Amino acid sequence: MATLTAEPVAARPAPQVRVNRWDSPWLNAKLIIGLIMVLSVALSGVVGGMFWDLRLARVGTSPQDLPPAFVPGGTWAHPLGTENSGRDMLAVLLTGAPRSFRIGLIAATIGLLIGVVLGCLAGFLGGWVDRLILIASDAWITIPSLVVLIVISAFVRQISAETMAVLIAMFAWPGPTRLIRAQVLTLRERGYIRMARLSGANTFDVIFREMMPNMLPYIAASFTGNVSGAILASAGLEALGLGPTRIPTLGMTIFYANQASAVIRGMWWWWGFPFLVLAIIFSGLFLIAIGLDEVANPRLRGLQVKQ
Amino acid sequence: MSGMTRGYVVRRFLMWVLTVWLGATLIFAIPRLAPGDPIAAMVLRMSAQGQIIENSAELIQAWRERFGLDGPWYVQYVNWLRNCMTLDFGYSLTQFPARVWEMIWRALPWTIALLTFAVIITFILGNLIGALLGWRKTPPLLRSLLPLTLTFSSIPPFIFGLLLLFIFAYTLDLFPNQGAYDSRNLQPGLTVEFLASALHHAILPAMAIVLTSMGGWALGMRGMMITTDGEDYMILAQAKGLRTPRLFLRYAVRNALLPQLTALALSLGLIVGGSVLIETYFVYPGVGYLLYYSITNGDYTLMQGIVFILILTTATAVLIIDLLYPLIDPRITFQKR
Amino acid sequence: MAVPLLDIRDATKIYGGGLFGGRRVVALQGFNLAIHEKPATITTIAGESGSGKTTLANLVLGFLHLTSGQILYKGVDIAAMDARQKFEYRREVQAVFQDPYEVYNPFYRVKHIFELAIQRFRLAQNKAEAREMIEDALRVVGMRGEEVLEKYPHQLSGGQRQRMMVARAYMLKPRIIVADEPVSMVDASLRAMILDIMLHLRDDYGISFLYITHDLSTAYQIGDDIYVLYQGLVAERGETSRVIENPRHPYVQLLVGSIPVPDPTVKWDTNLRLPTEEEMRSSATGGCRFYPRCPQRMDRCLQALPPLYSIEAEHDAACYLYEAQQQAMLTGRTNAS
Amino acid sequence: MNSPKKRLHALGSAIVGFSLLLAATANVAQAAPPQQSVPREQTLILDIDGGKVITPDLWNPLVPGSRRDHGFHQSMIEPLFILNYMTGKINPWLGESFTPNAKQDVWTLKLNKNAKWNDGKPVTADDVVFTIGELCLKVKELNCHGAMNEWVKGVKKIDAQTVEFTLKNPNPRFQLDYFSVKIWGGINIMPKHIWEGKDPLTFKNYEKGKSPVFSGPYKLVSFNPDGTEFIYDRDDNWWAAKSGFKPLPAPKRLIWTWAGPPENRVALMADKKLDSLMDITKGAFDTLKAKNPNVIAWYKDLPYAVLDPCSRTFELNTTLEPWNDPEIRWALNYAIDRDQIVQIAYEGTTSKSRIPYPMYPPIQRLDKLLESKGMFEKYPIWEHNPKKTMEILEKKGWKKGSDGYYAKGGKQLSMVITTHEAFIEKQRIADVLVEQFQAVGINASHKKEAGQLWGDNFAFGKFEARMGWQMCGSVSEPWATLNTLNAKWIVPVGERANGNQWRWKNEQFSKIVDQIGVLPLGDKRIDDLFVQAMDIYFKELPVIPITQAKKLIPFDTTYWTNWPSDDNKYAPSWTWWQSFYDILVAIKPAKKS
Repeated sequence: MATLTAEPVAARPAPQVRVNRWDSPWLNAKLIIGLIMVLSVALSGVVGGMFWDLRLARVGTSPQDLPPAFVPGGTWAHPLGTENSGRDMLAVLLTGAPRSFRIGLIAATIGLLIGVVLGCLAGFLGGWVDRLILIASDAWITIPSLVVLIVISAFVRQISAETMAVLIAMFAWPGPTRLIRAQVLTLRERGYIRMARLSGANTFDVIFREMMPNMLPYIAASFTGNVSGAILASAGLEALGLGPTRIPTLGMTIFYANQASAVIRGMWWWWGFPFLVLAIIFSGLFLIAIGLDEVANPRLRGLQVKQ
Repeated sequence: MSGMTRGYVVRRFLMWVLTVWLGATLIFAIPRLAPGDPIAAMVLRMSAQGQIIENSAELIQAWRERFGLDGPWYVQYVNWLRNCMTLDFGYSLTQFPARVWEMIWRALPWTIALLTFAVIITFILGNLIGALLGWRKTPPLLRSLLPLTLTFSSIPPFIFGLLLLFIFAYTLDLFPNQGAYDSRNLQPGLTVEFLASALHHAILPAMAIVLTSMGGWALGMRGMMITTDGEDYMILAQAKGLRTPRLFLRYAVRNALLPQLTALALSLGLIVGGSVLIETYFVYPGVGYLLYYSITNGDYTLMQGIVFILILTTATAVLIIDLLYPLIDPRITFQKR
Repeated sequence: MAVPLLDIRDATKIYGGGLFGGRRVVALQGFNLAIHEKPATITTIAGESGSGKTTLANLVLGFLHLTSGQILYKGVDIAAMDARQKFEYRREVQAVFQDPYEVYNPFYRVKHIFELAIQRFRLAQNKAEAREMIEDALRVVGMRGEEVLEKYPHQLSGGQRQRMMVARAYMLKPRIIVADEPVSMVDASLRAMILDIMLHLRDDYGISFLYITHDLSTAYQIGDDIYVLYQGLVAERGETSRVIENPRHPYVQLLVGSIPVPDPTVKWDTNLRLPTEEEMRSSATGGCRFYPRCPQRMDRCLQALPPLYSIEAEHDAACYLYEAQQQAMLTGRTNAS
Repeated sequence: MNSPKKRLHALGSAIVGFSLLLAATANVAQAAPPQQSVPREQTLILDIDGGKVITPDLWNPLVPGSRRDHGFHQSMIEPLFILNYMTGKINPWLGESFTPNAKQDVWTLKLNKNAKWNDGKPVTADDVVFTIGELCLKVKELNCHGAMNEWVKGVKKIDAQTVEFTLKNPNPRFQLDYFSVKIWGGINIMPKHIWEGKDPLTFKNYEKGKSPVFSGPYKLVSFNPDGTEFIYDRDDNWWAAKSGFKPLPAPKRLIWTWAGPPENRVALMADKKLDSLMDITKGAFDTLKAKNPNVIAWYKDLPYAVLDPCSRTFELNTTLEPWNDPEIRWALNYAIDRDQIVQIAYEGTTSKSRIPYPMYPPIQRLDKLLESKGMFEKYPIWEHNPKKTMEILEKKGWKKGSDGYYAKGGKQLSMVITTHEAFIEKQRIADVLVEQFQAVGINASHKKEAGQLWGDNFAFGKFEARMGWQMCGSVSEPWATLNTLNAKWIVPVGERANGNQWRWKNEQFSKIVDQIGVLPLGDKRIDDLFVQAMDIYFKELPVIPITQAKKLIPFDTTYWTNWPSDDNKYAPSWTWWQSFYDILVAIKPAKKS
């Protein structure tokens, strides 16, 4: 048996990827562009506040119904125009967008966290815990959120954007719970989970080090959808009276535009700009989700490099 | 492979019962947690405008008795569960003497027709886009263009529906702007004219639903595809030299689609609830509007009736899919470890 | 005699059953086995699919729990171990699995399988020491760290992956390696190499193996003792050479007879017909499970399970054919003593 | 069938087909489009105001589920009398006269002797006695029970056309409040021969293909099962036309339709597919006018809109610190810039208020009266003067902190203004108020509440400040609005109040209100008492008048002319009120056919 160690290994054709410390999956273009898009929305309020008076987002601070500056009738005093309560659209976007995004982010994160915890519990423990969680999430998902929120709104005075995000999260967990549970159930049987166990991994390791990275595509996709969903849901809640109203969020701005027949009046800037920002948030998150896939699934990368 | 055992069916059925029961209990409890009294509100509404009624307490009591809301909560609860079992939810609180079931029944067929139509298209399109996005052999051009279709889902449906109306109904005049069929000239029936008119009226609202909601499906499907892609049977199938379209549909899509079916079943309630804006903007008859009306007007009997139907259908759909699952997907078994 | 390293006593595993558990499947019944610390041995567990051999592997590795019976490690029941004992058991009983791809987490570079274990079992003080350990282990299987460690699992060949698994098991310096079909998915040249490594580890490092396979030819090559399982029961056991050269149980005879030449590349079970579901079910109810397929079946085989009869030293078979022989041998032995 | 997509597709078509079939058969029972078609120029198409009619086959107007504004009480159920908003006079319709005795507690109703139900039977005293005595008084759950039970002791037939009502207490407004369409509608008379022996609570009053029996100039022809469209055809045998009491309305056919969101309705009207709309925004009106130049409104120019009877008021819970202090309430009033509210919240379509009344001609007289008494100099309610606000606050011990807000004893001066979630108009006022209060250092905020909750919080006194219209009541005389502040309604916070939910207590004011309450309408003494009451009201200012309510109601003159307007104010523009009969008999076809 002495020959064994000396025996040359029949080397396969040259590996497809150079092995390089800087070949980090985290440094891919999609991820970075997505992050830039999302961050630019998140930080627009802070940066925007340095060169634009954000108080112009309040009612009656500007002339009403002005079109954007680059359209006849517009003025550079209000580059993106104004709406019918005398709010400056630029200020509205600079204050509303980060707030909308924050609400979406908090709500989706909490929803996802609850989903991860419950989904893992259900998938791992099985038995009656699993059944209980399934029953609860299946029953909860059909109860119209509006009914519950009306009840809640009766008990709260004035709530912050963060509290509103938490309220939205109350309805954002059953989806992720089901998703994570299903994933845990399939992943649980994977060879690498057993191998990890044999390497002395505890349950925490198994969930967070072994399983979670492989669930990233799902989680990221679900997260992207939930952020958008939560932003839209927050508009619904604000219309219903929950949440702060002095300075509108994106959803609320569109809601106001709708109430004032902006579409038929031809005030496209009123709903169009918020649309655009929502689309940027969504696309940014989507790019991040795609980027994360490559992190989570090295096969994707490997093949792309080969091409 | 005998994935399905009698025990599994029994267990799954028990879960169905518990889910429906829990949903029914929640929907019984939640309105009762709300402050305020729907009956009092109703009595106030009834009084002539600009008038003050002095004996409102007496009227409130009379109505409370009529709706069986005067007993202690457990009596009401038992009555409610019995109503659930017989699907008889009594009178509507605000539309007395209309019966809840009669109101639901009037709206239900349209909801089923429009939503099924739209949801199936959404599901197919969304999953197809998602599948193509998650498929490595998708042409790069297609792959970079497809995500654009997803941005629709970041737009609030209420204004999206309006934009569709604005473009296709008001400006281009291609589609009618309201209703489920031409009710001024046609009688519902199995005639070509009626069906054509119904279809013509359904296209815009269906489009609004499809475009705003397919993004969610696509995102989910994309995730499934990407993981499916790495599975052994995919590698095996590729190794066998199967042609790409066949590989795509039979192996990748098929296996990735299964979890999406459960999600579809679970989202039934959300879809109905979410269709209210469509029903409002396109003046389309349906349960969504009824649900919204019942919630905002405090018509709890109507609301409970609709929500219970939703719970029942959702739970049943999930049950059916769970029972069919092992038959479709042999990888899944229900053996207890 | 010293306490065996691993002592499996009357191990029985039944799936299902219980209130809603559905049909019971007996996967392993009354299984006994002992592995001693010295000398290190390779014990083969052979059998076709459904024979219970993988169940046994999972039981020993602690992935499944016994329905009845005991598994003792160094005299301690693994079901009753405290945390420290469990930790030690985890490290000292390792495994190599059949599928060399499944066992790598696709998210990580392959070094993850080494690093995780080093970290968890606190095998190294620092990175350099860890690296040295890994390189050392890789050398045993003829690999070099810089060639493979930074790669992702899909960038390695099946053989490379499997050798790394063996290296990993070796690195942990276990007492026992459960090798569950370690060579069934690698090609012939690598098969020989891995089997060689196993022998090498047994002889030079004193590591015992529980070698689980459906392939009698490889068992014949490296095995010390063999247990041939049929539907959860031991059909025949003994020293590998005796059992394979001179099989006694009709089932084992059938198995061995179907090996045309002692060529490891030829599969031996090609002509064997797997029992149908129905046969499995009927045979599980009582009596000899091989009865439906047995060329030498007798009526009494249906009445009760035949126990293991001793045929010669270190050679038993569970067949009534050898009842008399055992009697004779026992008497002979008695006479001799 | 080897791909899941195809399979789903087939499944999908099957389900859709099945559902359409279901829809077709389930609804076939109720819907039948009219047999004959009527040309557009003889058809009047109007907007249903209150959303779709959820129970379209319910034609019993006495039960809570009934809807009446889809042409039901505008073309089939006739009122006894109609109040003319412009003159304050009550005009006869089914009723010829309704006169009280000197004590105002016995009222005698005389019906028009020509009045007939549309099945040919005469409208008689028996119908009135049956409706009031047998239905309203005896059946608690009916709409009309509350009001009738409160006032009516007995009702008896004198002769075929005469009915005598005996009241429990004197009520000079018995006719005005309940039988003359003061606001929206009134208590109506049902044909006894149809209703007798029916359970009035479950009687739907509808038989497939038949119009319900009422006395109006139109008969129901059909409606669609979704409750979005109702078609009525003219009854050429209408009693009022035959007897020469009123001309036969010109439109041969009425269509009431619910067209959904404002955009849709505006688009329809721009397309000349609708002849009028319920209230729309100024922006929508501008768009509409640009697309259809035939569209007119009450005024030719801003504010365009006609007044709504419920003026908009900023209301405070007067049991709460510091709003229980009249001086603080005045401080708030000085902070309010009504012109800005008109400009921003209404885009100029209304005018500001200084009294909580709608400024119809009879009320304008009262306003002039107050002016002539120097009330508005004594109480400069329109003065926007933030400096005065701050002076008052500082005099009361409030100090402005570094955060820009007033505080006293560590407590910030804050205020939550609540509004009804469905009423964007009041929300927009509240948004402007918030900025105006913020500007003087009051941390005001605005919270919308679901309708029922908002109403309950009001009744139970669980509110701080609100933007509402709850002093609504008077349109031609001063009492009803004053009575909303009567101390007799006050109940403790936490109990349901039927009136004076602001819980403002002033015995002297209430005494004056009670005095007015028993004087006959038009009594000379009322003016003097009114001025006294308003003096107290202005001094205390429990509810702050903000603006007039507006209804921007466009009419299309393409097919129909002689719509009511400021130049031709024979009636207010409401198409959804029971007083619509006045418009119906007045409008004329634009072209001679």
